[in-house]
Amino acid sequence: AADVVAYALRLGDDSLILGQRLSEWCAKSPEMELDIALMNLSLDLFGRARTLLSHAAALENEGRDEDSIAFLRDIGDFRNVLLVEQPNGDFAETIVRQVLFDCFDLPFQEALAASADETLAAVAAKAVKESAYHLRFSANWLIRLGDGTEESHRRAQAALDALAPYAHELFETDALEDRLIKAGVAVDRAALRPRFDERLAAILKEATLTLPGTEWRPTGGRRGEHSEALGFLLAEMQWMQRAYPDSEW
Amino acid sequence: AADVVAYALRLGDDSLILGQRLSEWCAKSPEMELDIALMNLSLDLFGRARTLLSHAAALENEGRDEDSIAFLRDIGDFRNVLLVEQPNGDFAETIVRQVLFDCFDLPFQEALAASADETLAAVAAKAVKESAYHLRFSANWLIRLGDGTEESHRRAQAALDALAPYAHELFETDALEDRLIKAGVAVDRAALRPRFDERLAAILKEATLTLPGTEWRPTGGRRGEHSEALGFLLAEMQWMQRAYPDSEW
Amino acid sequence: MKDALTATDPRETAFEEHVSADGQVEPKDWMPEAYRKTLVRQISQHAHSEIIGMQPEGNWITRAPSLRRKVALIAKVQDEAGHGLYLYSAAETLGASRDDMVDALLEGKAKYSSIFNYPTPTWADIGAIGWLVDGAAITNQVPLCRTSYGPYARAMVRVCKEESFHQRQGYEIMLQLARGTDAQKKMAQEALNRWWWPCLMMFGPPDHDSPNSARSMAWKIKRHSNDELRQRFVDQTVPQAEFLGLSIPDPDLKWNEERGHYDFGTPPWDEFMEVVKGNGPCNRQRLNARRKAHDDGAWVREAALAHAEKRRERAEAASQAA
Amino acid sequence: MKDALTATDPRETAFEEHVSADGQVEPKDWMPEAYRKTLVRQISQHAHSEIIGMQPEGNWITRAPSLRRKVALIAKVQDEAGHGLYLYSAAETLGASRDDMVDALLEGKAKYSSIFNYPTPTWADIGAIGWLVDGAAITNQVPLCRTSYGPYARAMVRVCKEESFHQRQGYEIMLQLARGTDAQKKMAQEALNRWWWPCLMMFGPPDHDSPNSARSMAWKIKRHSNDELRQRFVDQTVPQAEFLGLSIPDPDLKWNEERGHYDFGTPPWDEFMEVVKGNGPCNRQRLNARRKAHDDGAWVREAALAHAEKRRERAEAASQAA
Repeated sequence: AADVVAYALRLGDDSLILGQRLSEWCAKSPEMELDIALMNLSLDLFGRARTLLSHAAALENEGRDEDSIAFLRDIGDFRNVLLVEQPNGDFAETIVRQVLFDCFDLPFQEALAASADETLAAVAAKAVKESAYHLRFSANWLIRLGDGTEESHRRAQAALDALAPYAHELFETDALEDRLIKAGVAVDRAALRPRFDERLAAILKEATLTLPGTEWRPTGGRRGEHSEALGFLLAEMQWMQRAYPDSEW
Repeated sequence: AADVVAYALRLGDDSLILGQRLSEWCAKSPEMELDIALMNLSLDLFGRARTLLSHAAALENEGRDEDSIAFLRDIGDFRNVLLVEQPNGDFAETIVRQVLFDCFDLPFQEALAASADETLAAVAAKAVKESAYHLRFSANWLIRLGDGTEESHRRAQAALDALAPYAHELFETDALEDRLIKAGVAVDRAALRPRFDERLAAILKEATLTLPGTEWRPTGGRRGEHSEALGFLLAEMQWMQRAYPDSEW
Repeated sequence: MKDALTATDPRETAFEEHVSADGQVEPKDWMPEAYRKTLVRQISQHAHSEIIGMQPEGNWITRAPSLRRKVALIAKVQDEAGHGLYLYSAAETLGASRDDMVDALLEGKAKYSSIFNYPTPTWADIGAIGWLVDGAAITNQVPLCRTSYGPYARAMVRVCKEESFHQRQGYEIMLQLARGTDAQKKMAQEALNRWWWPCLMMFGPPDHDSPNSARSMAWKIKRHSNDELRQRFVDQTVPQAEFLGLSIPDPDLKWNEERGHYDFGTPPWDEFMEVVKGNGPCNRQRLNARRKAHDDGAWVREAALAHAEKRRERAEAASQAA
Repeated sequence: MKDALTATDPRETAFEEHVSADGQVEPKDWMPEAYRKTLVRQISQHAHSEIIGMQPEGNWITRAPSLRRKVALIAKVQDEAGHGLYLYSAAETLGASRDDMVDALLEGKAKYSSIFNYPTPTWADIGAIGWLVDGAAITNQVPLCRTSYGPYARAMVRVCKEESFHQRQGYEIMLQLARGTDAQKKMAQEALNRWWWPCLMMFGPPDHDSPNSARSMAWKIKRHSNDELRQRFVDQTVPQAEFLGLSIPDPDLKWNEERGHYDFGTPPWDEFMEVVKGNGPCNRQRLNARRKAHDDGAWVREAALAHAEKRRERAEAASQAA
C-alpha cells in the first residue's frame, strides 16, 4: 500500500502542479476562447489531483486529506516531474509544455485504465477522454504557432528547444514503479515511449518544428529535487492554508 | 503611545514594502551597477523598517517584534501608502515610483529629525543623508530616461501618467497625525507639498516630462485598503514565517 | 411619448404594439434604430462586465484555500467568460461586431459594471462577490429573462441559472467563514462592509435621477425601476446576513412594518460617480490588465490567422490540381 | 619547461626570475602573452562566477525568514555584484574589455563556477552556500592573495575578507537551523547533502587529471594543487559539521591518524563533467536569467548613452557660443 500511496502522489502531484500553472493564465490569455479552454484543462487536472491525493490519503490512513497534502507539504516532498512545474512563459511555452505532457499522458491514461487498483483505473478511465481532448487542443495550437507567422514559429521552436529535454523524465521508472508494474498497478512508462515519439514527430512535422538534439535530461522531481520556480508556485498556492492554519474553508 | 505605535507602523510599512519591491530587482536590473544601487536603496529602507517596527513593538509592549509585525500580519493590517506597493513594472516605473517617493521623503525626514520622539528623530537623522542620495539617484535616472531615447521617454511618461496620482496619498493627514503634530512627534505632511511640487517640477522639466492632469487620487493605504498586488507580495515575503511557525531563524 | 418623426412610421407603431403585448422581437424583425442601439449598448456592457468581472475573482484562483474551492472558483470564472462570449453573440445578432465592441472596451469608450472596479484583497471577497454581487446581478437580470428581445432574453435565462448556482456557492463560502475562527469571521465581516454599498449602487441611480429608464421600460428592455430592484435586493439579503451572524454596515437599516420592507440609508453616490468616471480603486488596473492580455496575445491571434490562411491556400491549390 | 621560441626572449627569462622570486607583476610591466591570457581567463571566469552567483542566493531575498537575515542576504549578494565589478576591472588592466567578457558569458562561451548551476530549493541552501561554497571559495582564494599579478592579488585580499564574513553568516544560519525545530534540522541536513559533493568538486579535477596546473603554479597564479586545497577544505569543514550535529554524506569519511588528515570518498566526477558541459540542473536557467536581464535592460542602457551624448553636445555648443 505504501507503494501505491507513493505512486498516487506522483500522479496527483503531476496533475496538481500542471493544473496550477494552467490556472495562472486566467484572464491573461490571448483570446477569451483560450481562457475558457485553458481553464478547462486546469479543471480536468485538478479533478484528477483531488481523487489521486484523496486516494493516497485514504490508503495511507494517517489523518491527511487532499488539502493537507496539497497545501501543507514543502517543496522537497512534492513528487511531480520537472516538466509540469516549468513557468508558463509565453503562450508558446505553455503549449509546448502541454503537447509534451499530453503526448505522454494520453497513452499513459489508456494503459492506467487497466490498473489493478480500482481507484487508479477509474480516474484513468475518465481521464482518457479528457486527455484526448487536451492533446487535440495543444497539438492544434502548436501546429498553428509552428506553421503560422515567422514570429510564432520562432517562439514555438525556442519553447521546444527549452522544454523538450524535460520530456525524458516522464518515461523514467524506478524500483517502486517496477514493483507496481509487476503487481499490475502501475503503467510501464518505458513501453509508452515509441507511441510518444511517433505522435510527437507527427505533430512537429505538421508544425514545421524540429526536435532539438540534446543530451541534457533533467530529472529529480520524483525524488523531490525541484527547480527554484516551484518554490514560488507553492508560496502562492499554499498561502491561505499556511496563513490560517487549522481552519475550514 | 498608541498614536506613536500607529505612526511608527505607517512609516515602517512604507519602508518595508518599498524595500521589498526594490529587492525584487536583484540580479534582474539593466546594469550590474544598478543592481548594486537598487540593493543599496532597499537596504536603507529595510534598515529604517527594522528600527521603526521594533520601536512600535516596544511601545506597544504586547510581545510582538519586528519580525512578527512584518511577517504575521495580513493585508488589511498593513498601513503603507499605495504608492510603495505598486508593482515594479519596467525600470521606468520603478524609477518614477522612487522619484515620487524620494521627493516627498527627503523633506519629510528632514522635518522628522526634529521629532519629540527620540527614536523617530534618530531614524530620521540617519535617513536624511540616505534619502538625499536616493533622490539624487532616482532623479538622475529619470532625467536620463526622460531626456534619453524616444522609447525611454515614452516609457518614462507612461510610468509618470500611471503613478503620479498615487503621490497625493503621501500628503494625506488625519486626526491621528494631527494629534501627533500638535505633540511635536509627527511631521505636518501638507506643509511639505510646496517643496515636493517644486522639486518634482524641476526634475520633470529637465527630464522633458509632463505631470499628468488627473483628478484621480487613490487612497486608503493608511486604513488598510490595499491594491490586489500587495497580497501577492505578502504571500511571497511572509512564506517562511507562515510555513514554519514558532521557529527562530 | 412618441415624437412626431417616429409616429409617422407605421412599422414603428406595429413594433410598439407588439412589444407592449409582450411579444418577442427576433433578429430578422424590423426594429427602431434607437431600440437596436439601446440594446447593443446594454448587451455589450453586460458582456464587458462578465469579461472584466473575471479579474477580481481570478485574483484568488491561484491562492484558493482548498482544492474544492479552487475548482469551484475556476469553474465560476470560466462561466463568466462563457457568459461574455454568449452575450457578445447576442449583440452580434443586432449587427454589432465583437471586435468593435472589444476595441471600444480596450479604448476605454465602453462601460462595464462599476462593481468590478473594487479590489478583492482577501478570500472573503470571493464569498462576498458570489453572495452579494451575483445576488444583485440576479435581481437585476431575472426580469430580463422576459425582456422583449429574444436572443437577449434567452441568454439571460442561461446566465441567471448559472448565477444562481454561483450565488449559492458564494453564500456557502461566507457561511463557512462565519462559522469559522475569529480571523475568518472578521474577514467575512470586512468583506461585507466593503461590498454592501457598492452592491446597492449596482441597481443604478435613484429613479428620480435615471432619465433613460422610461423608454427602456416601455420597450420592455427594462422591466422594473432601479429603486424597486434595490428594495427587492435589500429585502432578500438582510435575512441572509442575519443568518450568517454578520452586520450590514448601515445604521439606518430597519424593518418597516408598515411598508413591509426594510428601510435603508442612502448609498454614497458621490463615490459611485467617481468610480463611474474612472476614479475607482481598480478602474485603470482592470483595463490595463485587459489591454496587456490583448497586446501580449497579438502574435498568437496573428499566427492563428496566418495558419488558417495557409490551410485555405493549400486546400485551394489541392482542389485546382485535382 | 620553456619551448625554443620563448626561451630566446630575454624579457621572458627576466619575467620568470622575477615571478619565481615572489616578485609582483603590475599592469604596465612586460609579461608573456600566455601569462596575460591565462590571467584574463581566470579573472574573468571569477568575475562571471560572482555575477551568476547572485542568482541562487538572490532567489531567497524576497522570502528570507526574518528581516535581519533579509538585510544580511541582500548585503551579501550586493557584495558579490561588487566583487564581480572589481574583478572585471582587474581583468581590464590586462587589456580585456568588460563588454567583451560579458558578451562571452551571455553567449555561453565563457565559463563560470559550476557550483552556481545547482538550485536553492530551501532557505537552508542559503546557509549551506555561505558555509560551504564560500568556505571552499576562500580555501581556493586565500593563496591567490599572494598571486603574482598585483591587481588580482589586491582584489583577492578584499574579496577574501568579505567572504570570510559571508562564511560566518552562512555558518550562523546553519547553526540556528541545527539548533531549531525538527523541520529546521531536516532542512539543514538536506542542504548539506545537496552541497557537499559539489563543493568538493569546486577545487577542480584530481591533480593527475589537471593538465594546466603546472604552468599556473610556476607563474604563481596558482599556489597549491587541487587535491591539496580539497584536503584542506575537508579538514576544516568536518569539525564544523560535527559541531552542528549534521552528518556529512560520505560513508568513507574517516580521520586518518597516520596522515593527520581526513580520508574521504571520491566525488561523483561524472556528474561534475555533466554540469561543466552545460547539463547541470540550472545551467540554462542561470544563463537565460542573465540574458533576460541584459535584453530587458537594453533600452535603459541606450537611454543613458543617448542622454550622455545630448549633454556632451549641449556642453560643446555652450562652450562654442561662449
